[in-house]
Amino acid sequence: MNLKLIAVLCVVAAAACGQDVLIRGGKVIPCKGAELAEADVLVRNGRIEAVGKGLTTDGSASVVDARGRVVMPGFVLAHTSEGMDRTNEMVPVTPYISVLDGVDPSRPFFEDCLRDGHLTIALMPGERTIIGGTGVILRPHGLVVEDLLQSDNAGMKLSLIPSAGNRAAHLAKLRAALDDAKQHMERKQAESGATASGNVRFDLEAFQLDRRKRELARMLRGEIPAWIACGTPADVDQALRLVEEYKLKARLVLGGGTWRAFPLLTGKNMPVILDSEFEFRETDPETGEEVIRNLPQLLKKAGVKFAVTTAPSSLGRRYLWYQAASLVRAGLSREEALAAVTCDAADAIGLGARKGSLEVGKDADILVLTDDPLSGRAWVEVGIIGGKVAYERSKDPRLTEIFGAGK
Amino acid sequence: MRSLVLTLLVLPCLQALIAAQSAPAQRLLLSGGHVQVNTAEAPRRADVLIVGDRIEAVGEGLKAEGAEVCDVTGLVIAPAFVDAANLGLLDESAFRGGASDLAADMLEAHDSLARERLNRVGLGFVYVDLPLMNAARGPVGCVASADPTAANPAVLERLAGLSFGIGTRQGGEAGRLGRSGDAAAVGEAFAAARRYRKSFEKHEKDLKEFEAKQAKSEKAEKSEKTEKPEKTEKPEKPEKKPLPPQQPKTEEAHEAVLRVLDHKTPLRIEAHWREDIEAALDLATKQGLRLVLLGGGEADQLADKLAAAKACVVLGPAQPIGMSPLQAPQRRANVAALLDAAGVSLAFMSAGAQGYRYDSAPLIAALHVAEGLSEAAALRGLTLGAAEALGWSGRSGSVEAGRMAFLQIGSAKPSLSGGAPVKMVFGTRVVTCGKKSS
Amino acid sequence: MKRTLAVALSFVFFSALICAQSGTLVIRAGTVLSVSGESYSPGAILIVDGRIAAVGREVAEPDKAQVLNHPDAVVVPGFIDAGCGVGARRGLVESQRAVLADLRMADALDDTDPAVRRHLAAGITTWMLLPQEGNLLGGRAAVLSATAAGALKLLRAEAGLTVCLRESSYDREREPTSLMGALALIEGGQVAAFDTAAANDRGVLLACQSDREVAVALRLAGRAKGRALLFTTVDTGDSATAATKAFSGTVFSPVLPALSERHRAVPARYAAGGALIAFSTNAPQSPASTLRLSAVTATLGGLSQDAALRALTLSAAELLGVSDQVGSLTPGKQGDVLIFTKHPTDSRAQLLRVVQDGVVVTASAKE
Amino acid sequence: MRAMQSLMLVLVGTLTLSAQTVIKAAKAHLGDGRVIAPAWVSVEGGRITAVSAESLSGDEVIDCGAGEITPGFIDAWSSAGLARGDNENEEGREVTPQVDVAGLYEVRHVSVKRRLAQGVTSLLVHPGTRAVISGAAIVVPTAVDATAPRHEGAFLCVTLGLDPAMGNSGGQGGGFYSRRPNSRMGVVYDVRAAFTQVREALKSGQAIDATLAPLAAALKGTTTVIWYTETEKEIWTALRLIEELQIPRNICAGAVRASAAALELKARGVPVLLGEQHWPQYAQRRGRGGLDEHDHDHAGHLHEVTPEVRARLAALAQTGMTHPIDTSEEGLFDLGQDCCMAPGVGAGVVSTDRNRIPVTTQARELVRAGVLCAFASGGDTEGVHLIDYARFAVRDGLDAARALSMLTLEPARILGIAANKGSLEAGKDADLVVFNGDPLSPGSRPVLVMEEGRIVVRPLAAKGE
Repeated sequence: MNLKLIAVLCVVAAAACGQDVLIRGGKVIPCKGAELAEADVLVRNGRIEAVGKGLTTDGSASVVDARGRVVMPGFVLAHTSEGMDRTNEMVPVTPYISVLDGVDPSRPFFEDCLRDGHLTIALMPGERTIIGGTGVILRPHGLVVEDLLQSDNAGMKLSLIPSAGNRAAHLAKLRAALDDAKQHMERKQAESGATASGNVRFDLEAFQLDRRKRELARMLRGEIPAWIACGTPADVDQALRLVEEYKLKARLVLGGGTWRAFPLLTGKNMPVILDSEFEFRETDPETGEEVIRNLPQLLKKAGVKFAVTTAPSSLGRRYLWYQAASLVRAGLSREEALAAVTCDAADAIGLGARKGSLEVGKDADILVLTDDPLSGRAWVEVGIIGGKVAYERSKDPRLTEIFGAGK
Repeated sequence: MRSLVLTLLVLPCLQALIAAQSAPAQRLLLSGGHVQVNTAEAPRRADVLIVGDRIEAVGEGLKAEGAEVCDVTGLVIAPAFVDAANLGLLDESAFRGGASDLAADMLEAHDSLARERLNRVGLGFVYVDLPLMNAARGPVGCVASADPTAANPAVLERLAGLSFGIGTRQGGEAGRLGRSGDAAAVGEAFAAARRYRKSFEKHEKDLKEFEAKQAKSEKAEKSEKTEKPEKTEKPEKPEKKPLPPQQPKTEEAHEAVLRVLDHKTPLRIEAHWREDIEAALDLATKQGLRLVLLGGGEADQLADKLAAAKACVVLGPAQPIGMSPLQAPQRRANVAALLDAAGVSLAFMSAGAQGYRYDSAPLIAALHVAEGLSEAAALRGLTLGAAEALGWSGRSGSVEAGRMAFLQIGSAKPSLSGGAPVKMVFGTRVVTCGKKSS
Repeated sequence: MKRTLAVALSFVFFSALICAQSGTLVIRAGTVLSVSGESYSPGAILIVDGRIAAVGREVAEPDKAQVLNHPDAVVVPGFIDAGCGVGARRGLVESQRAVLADLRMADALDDTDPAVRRHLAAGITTWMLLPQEGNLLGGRAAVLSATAAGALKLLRAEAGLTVCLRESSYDREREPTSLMGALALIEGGQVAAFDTAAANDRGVLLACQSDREVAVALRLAGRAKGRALLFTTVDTGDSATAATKAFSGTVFSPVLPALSERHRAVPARYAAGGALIAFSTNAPQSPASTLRLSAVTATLGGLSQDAALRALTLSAAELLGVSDQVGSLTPGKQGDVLIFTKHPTDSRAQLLRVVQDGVVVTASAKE
Repeated sequence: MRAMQSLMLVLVGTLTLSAQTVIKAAKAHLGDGRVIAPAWVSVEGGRITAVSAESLSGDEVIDCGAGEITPGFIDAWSSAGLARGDNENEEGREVTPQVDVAGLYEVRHVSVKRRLAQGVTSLLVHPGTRAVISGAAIVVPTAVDATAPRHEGAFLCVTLGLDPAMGNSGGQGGGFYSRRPNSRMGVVYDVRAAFTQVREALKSGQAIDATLAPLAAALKGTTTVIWYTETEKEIWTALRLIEELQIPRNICAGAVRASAAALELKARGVPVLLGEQHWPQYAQRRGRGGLDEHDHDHAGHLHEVTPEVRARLAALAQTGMTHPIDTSEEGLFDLGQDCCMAPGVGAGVVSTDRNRIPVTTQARELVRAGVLCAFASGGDTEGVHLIDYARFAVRDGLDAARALSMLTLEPARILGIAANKGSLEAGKDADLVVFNGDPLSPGSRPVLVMEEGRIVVRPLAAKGE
């Protein structure tokens, strides 16, 4: 129980110093609405108070000078399994475990996320599983896991990619687990109805059983979303069938191989999160030549909004700004590319109301960049999380060591 | 039993719901062509009217209002070929181990290349089988159409049959594990299915009893309340409301076996050696079922018994490539000719044929002709024989009213020399062959 | 009743073999395809003492001659398998050294090998005996034919040195361990046997599997003065133009119907412009019927029927260097004749009879 | 039939052009640092005839609109075109100078087609790095069928470091060949032994065995020796061997930690080809034994405790939850300050493993030190675009013109093919790439690639193009 207590404590600590922050004079890219050449952003109590030209505050606000800089909302990393020592449990069906217990704040992944401007991270279990467990939404700044936490249950991770055995066996196990949870829910409803009056004997065994199935039951009731990983077009078919059959609130994490099933997603407004490689290479069986499928274009043609992920060990694909530039390279417009790493990504992980753009009332996760995000030369000058300055490049120990203080 | 039937209907129509996104036109008239009723007869001038997926009428000068007309003058309409066991429409994860039962769940979606290749050799629909994972009891096959325009594979029959294997288990240095216990395993599968049916029947009975008791106890409570409403009793421990009996879970594997026992789908047994074939025959006659024998290496030595039992033999290549312990020692290349001479009906399959692709059923039939089988018998095997092997005897294999509308339209009578048909007809959808898929 | 008929027929088969006496034989058929000359329909062939005496629309019929009449059959020369392991004592691969140039296949003949009879039954009357894969220089191939009595007859004792550039000949424990090493050794003059073989006219047989290996084979073929044969698979479609220029011919490993349309079309690409191609079964791993199946699949891939028949007969004979004795129905050549119901490259063609050295070897159930 | 929606870069057969072609674009980066805008390049007979800011006339004018022209990129150290796997390493002996990849290079190989689509028009292909002296490398175009490759310069590859020693059984092996190095010293010994044997033979006038001829050519200077040196330790060893064996022409290749040896390289005038990027992120971990980030253990980087952190610690203490400080002795540094282990809590003293600096950052230091250096893809077949190395170098502070020339003119000079490759100058080969924007901005991509006057890559008319 003390987890909740600590979380409350942190918020209280932050609000105590209810100091305003004014980011003045930068080129503002709100990601929703037009870009403003020289404008200010006022932040109060961790939320964006106002965005416009020539804002003034009473004396107590701390001012961030953004003249000649670019101000934009923090990048949103819509799906990753980094930052933990193992991405999956060995047992395929583990709905009761949570990523929260695997997060290791001291990993360089979080430090790099802060330095690269990935201010909201959806951390989910990996794909080598059938039901992987629940994920969390984190911020890359904080002392202990509770500081990093933004929402402790981002949803249940399912995978349709058959790692062991074939697809029918994989699906049979998945359906068995879902049906078992469904029957468990019906039995509990029937029991709770039956014992409306009179005392209830505490049944430890039932409690244990309940704890293992509670998250799955919450998913079946639609309280938490199901993140379904698909690797082939057939997996997308099965995912749509599962969503229909069990009435799930679902998000699809799509690998490149599913491009043939993109037209199926038209008009379903089901959040889609695309793998980090935007060019899917396959050999045409008839000609033997390698054919490159342009996944962003195919998704755009199917009218599907999507978010993108990163590949931490690759030279370029580990930065979300590089992924946005790659979307432009793939033929998308500047707005669509920036949206895919900010507001669309926030919608995809269910935080569209609070994150992803500089609008009044949203959380104050703001980046001050040295250059335009798509220019390829941008560094994060200042990173503001929840209205507080969390990162300053001038004080970044590693960069000053490598580039020297002058950079 | 009622609920059993209900679940059977829900799943296929769910499948059909997704498959029939673009509902094709309801009526189609193929006018101006010649029709070859079945592969034994010469083509004669006639039109074909198709409604839904069935042939409505075959005759001269048919007029059909509201039907889409497809002009096939100068072309010959013949029944489409059928492959009695095919692995081509499965997605690649199907070949990894795993306790999988249903081929219908393993079909490759969205990739029409395989189905286009089937069309190019005149194959209209195929029995999709899963490899026997070295066990006596195999997975549940399904019948799938080779219509490339269907968004995902159109499954014509979801539980289309169960393959058993007698003497097909391999292992050890001799390569063959013999057949002890195989026949028992098949018997056990039948017994389990019967127990499964009983459990449903028992549940039916319990439900009726429960409802009756429930109705009785409600009547008793109502009368009790009207007699003494004001007396406050000591709240004795409330008697737990009885829960309705829980319905047993439907298992499609048992459903498939039940369909075999109810003669809806044939009993398919793979056997190659003489003794294994005999064991299969005995099993079929004991259960009173018609046998469909797959493989049949030394079947020619039991040609008379097979003919007497009206069994159907599904043959692979005449000269199998690669050394496999399954090949029977006295296997003769002209096994097809000898079986045909004895009056056994034949069919052809490309499943498990090393060196042959999934669209090789017509080529395998042709190579049997090269070993002495008559061409008419080979063509019959690819149409009527295959229908028998799938348990569709009355429903396909020829161009007659009431039969399924799976037709191939070619410039001449279909021959096995590798000539591609011009068009394929799937119900009311006409597909031109030979175009390279995107 | 049916089974006894089958047993009786096989008895006839053995009897024909035993009393193979030299006599005269006349074959009349619907079509006679001589492959080298022109073809006749209807046509007839006269075979005297195991040699073809005359071919034409009609031939003189000596009085005591045995006559075969097949009014609607197609008669073609005996098939030639350009690469198999039939008729030899197997298991001669020695793994210590990669170079085994002095190993002669001619010394390992074994006519008790049952595969010989299976080859005859499938219409293959002549074949080249290749050493097993596994060594960079595997040894010297031989071309042999089966006599009517089932004995083996050496047509060419020395038919060229085999150089196997495939994956299977590299082993980490001996030199060379890679294709690069092999090329460096041979071009560096470190392999005397290759240089001597390249100098004489018996030629070099280069076995490859991928375009990279064909590129290396092209460089080695440049050094061989005599003939250079390429033994390859249908995966080397891209090197078709270069290979047909540099090599005197190409022998394909079995072309099976499992291949994609692109691979089935490769023999046709190699045969474009009249280059010589042939097929091989690499029996006993695959059955003897694979030879005709390869021709059928190649025609499905676009090769013309005549080019496919030529690849099974005359082209193969020219590549094996025995085109003076076998390969076509030309007077003076060995009396190897096959009688089919249809053109042999048609998948439905049934082999009615095989005549080897002028003697009817197989009798078919269907008269 | 579903319209195939894909930006498919069609490899147009070698489209032979009419006599004179002129390419017009918004800007042209000439390769030697100069930029002209607008730009016209006229090409005839496979060579560039004129480059100018004023319009040029020609039979066919290709207008690239807002596109920018750059010289064709040169990948100076790659194993593209050789099928991966053990086929590109000859392990029969450690010293196999006569091995030549020319016979094995396949221009149709998918790895070459990918490089061509990225704008790489010339490649240096080297044999594998399992042998000590692994053999000759070749420079080949990426679009022309190279069955008869043109060796613009002869190269001999020598591998230092642990690669040749990896997995050797140290002589007990049953094979006829038993002696193989299993340490760095053994590798250096083999190099020294081979070269000295040839030097003695040259001095005493004896005939040299044909297979050792490339070593003699290296000593005479007609062949350039490419030393595969991953870390700075290997670079120092290579420089010492060059000194000792007096080998006139040398290149260091595959260097991922060259900046540490920048001064020595400058002193000897040996050019460097930077290697494949292994550690892209800046946050490095000094774990136990210097293993890199993937070793999953916990000793980490440390931060000085700021007042704010101290307040947080106090708040936590009240809740009875102890703070997870790693007290294992290897993890701590005797800096005499309290420390806590959490990212981004505030400024702090940090210890970065000097030699783990990303390759793109080292380029800046090497350029400052005046070393001739270039980017190369190394063994990387994963397909990182060569231009991305230049883009990240610019982000790390290198100026744009120099970054682009590290893909064009610098590698040409290093490989000695600058006479007709590497820049847009009249008389040079017509190798050029047209981007649909600023080549160094990650949003742009190669739209057209011309190699020796032939347009070899032209995009399918993708929508909105």
